[in-house]
Amino acid sequence: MAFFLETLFGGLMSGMLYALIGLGFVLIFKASGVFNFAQGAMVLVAALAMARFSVWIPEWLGFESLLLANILAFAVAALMMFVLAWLIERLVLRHLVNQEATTLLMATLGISYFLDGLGQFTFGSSVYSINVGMPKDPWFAFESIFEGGLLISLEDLTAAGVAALLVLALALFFQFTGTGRALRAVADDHQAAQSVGIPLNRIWVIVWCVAGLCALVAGIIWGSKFGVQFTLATAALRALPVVILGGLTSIPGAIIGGLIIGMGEKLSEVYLGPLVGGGIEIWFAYVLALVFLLFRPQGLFGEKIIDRV
Amino acid sequence: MFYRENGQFKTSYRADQQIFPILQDRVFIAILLAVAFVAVPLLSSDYFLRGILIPFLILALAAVGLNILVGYCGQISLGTGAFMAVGAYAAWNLGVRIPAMPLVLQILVGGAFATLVGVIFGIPSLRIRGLYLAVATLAAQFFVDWAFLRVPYFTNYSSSGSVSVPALTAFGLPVQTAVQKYIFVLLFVVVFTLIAKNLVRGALGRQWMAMRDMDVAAAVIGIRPVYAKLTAFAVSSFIVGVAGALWGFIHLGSWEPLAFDLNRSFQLLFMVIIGGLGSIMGSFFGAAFIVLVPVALHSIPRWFGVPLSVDTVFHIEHMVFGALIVFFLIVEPHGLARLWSIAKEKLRMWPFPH
Amino acid sequence: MVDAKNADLGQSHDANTFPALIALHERARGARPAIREKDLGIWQTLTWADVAQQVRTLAHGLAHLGIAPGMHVAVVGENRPRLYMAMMATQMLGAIPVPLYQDAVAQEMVYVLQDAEITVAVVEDQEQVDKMLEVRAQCPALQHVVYDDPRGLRHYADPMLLAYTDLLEQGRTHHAAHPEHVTAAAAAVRPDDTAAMFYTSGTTGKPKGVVLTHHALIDRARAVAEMERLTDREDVLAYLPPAWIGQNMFSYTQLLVSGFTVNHPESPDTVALDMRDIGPTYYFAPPRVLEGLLTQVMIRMEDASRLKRALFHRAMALARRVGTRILDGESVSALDRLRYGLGNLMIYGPLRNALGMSRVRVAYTAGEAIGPDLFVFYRSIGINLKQLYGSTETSVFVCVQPDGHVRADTVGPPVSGVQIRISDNGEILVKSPGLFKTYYRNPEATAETLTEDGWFKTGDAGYLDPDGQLKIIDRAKDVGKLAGGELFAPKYIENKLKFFPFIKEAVVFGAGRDEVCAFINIDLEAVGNWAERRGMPYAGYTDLAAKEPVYELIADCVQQVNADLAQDPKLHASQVHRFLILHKELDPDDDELTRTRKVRRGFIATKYAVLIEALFDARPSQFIETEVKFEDGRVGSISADVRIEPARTHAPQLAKAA
Amino acid sequence: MTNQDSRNTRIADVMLDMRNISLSFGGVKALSDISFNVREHEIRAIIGPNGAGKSSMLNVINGVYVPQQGEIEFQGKRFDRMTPRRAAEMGIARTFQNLALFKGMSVLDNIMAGRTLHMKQGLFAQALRIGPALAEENRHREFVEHIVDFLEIQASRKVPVGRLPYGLQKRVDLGRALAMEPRLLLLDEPMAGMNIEEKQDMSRFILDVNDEFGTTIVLIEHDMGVVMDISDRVVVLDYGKKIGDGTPDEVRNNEDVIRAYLGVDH
Repeated sequence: MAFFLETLFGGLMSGMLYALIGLGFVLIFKASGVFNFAQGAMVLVAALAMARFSVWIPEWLGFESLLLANILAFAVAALMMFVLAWLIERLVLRHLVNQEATTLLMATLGISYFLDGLGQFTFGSSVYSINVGMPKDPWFAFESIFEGGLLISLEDLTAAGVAALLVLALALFFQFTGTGRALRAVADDHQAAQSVGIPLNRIWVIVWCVAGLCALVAGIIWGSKFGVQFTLATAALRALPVVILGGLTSIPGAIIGGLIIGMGEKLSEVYLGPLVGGGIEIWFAYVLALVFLLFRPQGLFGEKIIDRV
Repeated sequence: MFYRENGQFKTSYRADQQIFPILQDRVFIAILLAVAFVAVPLLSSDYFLRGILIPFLILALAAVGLNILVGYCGQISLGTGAFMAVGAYAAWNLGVRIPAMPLVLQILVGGAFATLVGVIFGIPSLRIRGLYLAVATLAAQFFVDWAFLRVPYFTNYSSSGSVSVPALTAFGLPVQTAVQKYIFVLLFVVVFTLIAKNLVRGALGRQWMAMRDMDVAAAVIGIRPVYAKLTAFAVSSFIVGVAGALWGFIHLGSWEPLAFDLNRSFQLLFMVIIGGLGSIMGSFFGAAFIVLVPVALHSIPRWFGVPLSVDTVFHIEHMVFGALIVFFLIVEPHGLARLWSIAKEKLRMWPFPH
Repeated sequence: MVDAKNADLGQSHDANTFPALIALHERARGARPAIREKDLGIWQTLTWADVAQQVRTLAHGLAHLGIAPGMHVAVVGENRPRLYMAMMATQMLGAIPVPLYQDAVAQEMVYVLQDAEITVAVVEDQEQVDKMLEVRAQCPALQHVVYDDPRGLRHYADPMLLAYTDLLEQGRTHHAAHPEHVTAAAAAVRPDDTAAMFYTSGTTGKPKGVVLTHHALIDRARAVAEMERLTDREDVLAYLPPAWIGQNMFSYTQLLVSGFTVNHPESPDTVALDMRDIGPTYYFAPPRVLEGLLTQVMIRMEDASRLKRALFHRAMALARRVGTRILDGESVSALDRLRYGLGNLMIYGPLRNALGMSRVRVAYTAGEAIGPDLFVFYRSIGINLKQLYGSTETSVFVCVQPDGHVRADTVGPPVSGVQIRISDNGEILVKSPGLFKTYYRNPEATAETLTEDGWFKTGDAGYLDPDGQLKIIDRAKDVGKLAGGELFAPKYIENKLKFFPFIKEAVVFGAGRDEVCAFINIDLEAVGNWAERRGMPYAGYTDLAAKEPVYELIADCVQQVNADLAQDPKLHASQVHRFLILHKELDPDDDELTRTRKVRRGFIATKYAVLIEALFDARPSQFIETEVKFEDGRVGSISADVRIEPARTHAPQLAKAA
Repeated sequence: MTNQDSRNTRIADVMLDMRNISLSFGGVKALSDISFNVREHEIRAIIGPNGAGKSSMLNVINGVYVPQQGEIEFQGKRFDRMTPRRAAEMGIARTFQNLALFKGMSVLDNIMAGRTLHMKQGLFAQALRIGPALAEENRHREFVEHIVDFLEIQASRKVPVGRLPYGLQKRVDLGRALAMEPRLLLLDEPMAGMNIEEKQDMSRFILDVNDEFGTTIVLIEHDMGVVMDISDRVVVLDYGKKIGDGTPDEVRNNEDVIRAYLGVDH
């Protein structure tokens, strides 16, 4: 029982991360109908930037403080992500308006390849570490209930906490700010939104920035946990089923989907994995999402698609 | 400019519908084949054959397969690598378990297995479209990667997890030297390209394209989406599977699942996009392009005496490809094939602009 | 080799009637294509065997409809294989096909149908059927209308209508009943029997039916076939109205004489495409068609990239310089030959291909005077375009330019077997085996044009120049004399003037005067562009016409014409001494031109009498006020002070015309 | 004997009967309880203001939409739901309001696609293009060429449809439908956005189809002139309800119709 709960918690933790990345997907898709395959690459680039700048900046400016280094690095990395977002909108999206979804998907594939290359070209391609002073030591909870207590990694807990906070913040932001409303308007109907004077391009830049931010945070958390390297990019791919499950257009869907996948993954890995030789969390999420798709093509919270003739 | 079409009139539908209706084109193709089958084996070095031509041919074949699915039927797939893997491992297992089975048959049956897997993962395409389908095929990719990594049966319990093929012979002839392998592959490529061409210009091809261009209208004129889509998946993954088997058997010789991972899928997708969606010839252009760019990136700096480290080249390569994909999607969605056909039209119209 | 052999067979002189020729080709080259038609997307081919077979059946059908030797059968429609075979079938019965223009309105057909006592008409489609039904009341003799294309006729219940296919059916039954009927009829046909009748729309009065015998048509076709060494491998594209003797000679008579292949386009609006497809080896086009093609070329080149245009114009300049000479086999420097070869690869070849003329071996133009530039363009890019002279009454071929002796201003020497005489009033008289027998039931007209001793009065004025080539000047009736008694041919001079793009219309006067003067209408578009390129502002025609530079421009054109005339042994006296540019455009609405834009000399002479006087009195200028009708019918008047400009003339130099 | 008389004599008994059809999208009623029938060989027009549910009606007939209520009887067979495939097999063809042509394909291929149901050769025969497959391909090519002839689009048979002018694309759309050898032909605004000559041509083609092949035709059209000229009976929809049904003249004098068109109380 205790073990089960531990796994469950572990799942929820990574679930929050998935939710975070999933959010990136959803926002971009809502706003521009782009299924942003480059999300993973963005995580990689962001993490790389964070990792390297947090080392380089102190060297350049010659100071010791880890905290300052991290803050500056974060700022620079965030800035970089924003610039990227702007460039992507400028150079790619605006030339592909009203293209078919699959075309856009392929475009983001291209972007993701480019970012992979760029990131490693500029920041190097070996394994780097990020140290944002996350508590590494485990913590035993509910010792009263289970003897020996539940082993919970504080790191995960904080990570989850941070993720949760960011998710919450974003959710609120899009619920209650003007930009949020504008975004939702755009999501509902491009032409209409434009006709009432909502600047599509600006909205796009914004959502890509936000997605970049999500990527950065996710990258930091992941990076500090497993170290920053190329595999991060593919790790992010695991967040895809999340949005499929949650429905491409639903923010809550992304969050809940994230949690479901997170838990499902861990549980399956622990309980099914051994039976079939392990390592199944890579595809389990996908198959889960896929099976789900067959019965509800628009996902948990997505709107039903009616094609008129 | 070189076209002289007067007097090339067609007196039968057969003549009118041949692949190359214009004499000058037929001549060109004839010369091309002659070069490929005679001149190249005589003149080119082992490195050129092993390092460039053979991979080019096999990948081109795979691209042809993928193009049928993506370019002609409009069903996006990110799982091509997986289907190649199935082809390769199936063929390999057949070889191991039924030693008597001749090479060509192994490869074909390998393709058949790929077909099977392809159709299974194609079934979702009946319910789901576009992006969702992409994810489904991605699932195929991950699942297959995992299966060949973690299910020891497929690798015949080899400790390293990698498999390798013995010295090959086909029809009693050795397929071992570079030239032999080249000819062997070339034959496959020519035959399957012809088959693919026949399909896309026939009734089935029209059904695929109809589904791609306007699925509602297609249904209204009596095209069964199930049939159209699944045949596309089947044919596509068969050809891809065969290519996979060739890749493993002829090009690599020994390999592990990594040889067919997600990047392979992307690489093929890029070939199809850059080469030209919905064009058999485009698949070859795309393959040539993707095979040659890394070579160029390696050698050009060396000529200028600034040798780059391997992974620098690798990163630049990524950037170049990424940028090119975006470029083509924006500027010429029909890829190199379209540029080619435009050039051809210009030559036919010459000296007139249109 | 084979070609040659077949060719000989094709020319073999024992077959002297059309039915005999059909039989001959069935024997000699039964498996070779006779008629191709682009139908249902491909070139459907009928071999000579097929044709002979179907024609016989069809003849039986016609016999069943009561067609007997000497009767007339009307054939109405575009170029369609079945209509051609209907003509053959008719001739096979010893009857006479009468092709009608498919674009004539019903009432225009009435006269012919009555005059030729048509009982059976073979027509193309619903359009023609409707015409026949419209006039049936006026043509009681008309009993059967056979149609080729059934589209839209489903609900026509009229018993007089009969589908071509049904006619074939009846033919089969008739054949079963009288197996020998057609073969016997065919055998009975004699060379001097009437083979076909073509109606010429006389400028005045009723059309006249020109009666031509098998011998006349076949003899002329053979003469030319031998002269041009036509084989049975030629391809001809039939795209002009078959009722016109020209098309009929090329795609019917010569088809049957030489046994080559005639190709029928898919539809009138695909002619250009089909021409590219087929690439005829033997081609015929009146100047207006060639003009149209050339304009097309120039327009399309306009959109080409600058570099391409430059290349094109350089190549064309070279071609003008050496192209024709190379074609005529004259000596050209090796360097030029090389450059021309290059041009041929880069421009001329592709151009011929685009025009569908890559394979043209012999091309003719005729019908009207052709502008030298136009003529030279085609020759210079290596198309062997030549002029010929003839008319319906002469079975077309009177004169044909032989290879190597081609000039823009003559129509070549007489074809073998033809004699030419110039009457004292300058009219061309022709005696030829190809002459028509008579105008159908019109002895007066016949008497007017055929002299007792068998000379045909062409009605054209002209002369044989020193090297024996015929030169057409004008319609005989328009030719006058100057006061000095020299020949004066206004149309000839006007044409020369009109060949300049800047000159739209020209009217020259001189009959009975001692010199020649001219009215000029500038071409508003051409001169307008010319003016704009010079940054010369102008307000409308009248203003532009009065501009000094424009006068210089035209003066130059005129003096070029004079230079030309000066070299002409007969016409050097007709050089234009003075001209003026009219202040208004000559206009059919003001009755100055006919609807077909022919100048009404008489009317203009009276309307602008003042100007004419001014011209001949050599005044510097003359005021005139003229009434004009506007489109909306209102009447206004233009007045202007028209300048009169002397033109440079040249001393006559009786060198050979170049 | 004019076409009109002959057509009237040829019009036979009911071929298609729509009974109490109701259709709605997520609560929005597109069609409410509509009944009407179509007789063999007739030209039947459906008219009505925009959003009256005309296109939805066609989509119900050939099974693109499934009505919540009502049943369809076609040639004696009753359905409560039709599928596009079944409709096609039973000889119902249709053209589309906003050109649903296969953009990437040539004119010929577009029309050839219409022959799908008649082409039987299997995958392998096609792959190797052996005898039977080739023969079939050519046979159907010939059939299609007859349509090309009929619609007078010979000049553009090999052009990608995307490059054709609008008017010609409409013809190709019709051609594709004709290739199915339909018994019932549904035309969704065949003349939308055409100039006068194009409209005249199209009307001629529609009448010719009806004459030459005896095809029954249901058409939606805005141009009243055309409708009144060529159709035998007209049904009028407004806001998903049927407000008129009868011969052109009857409809012309129907108050509800007049009101709907003059837009009173809407």
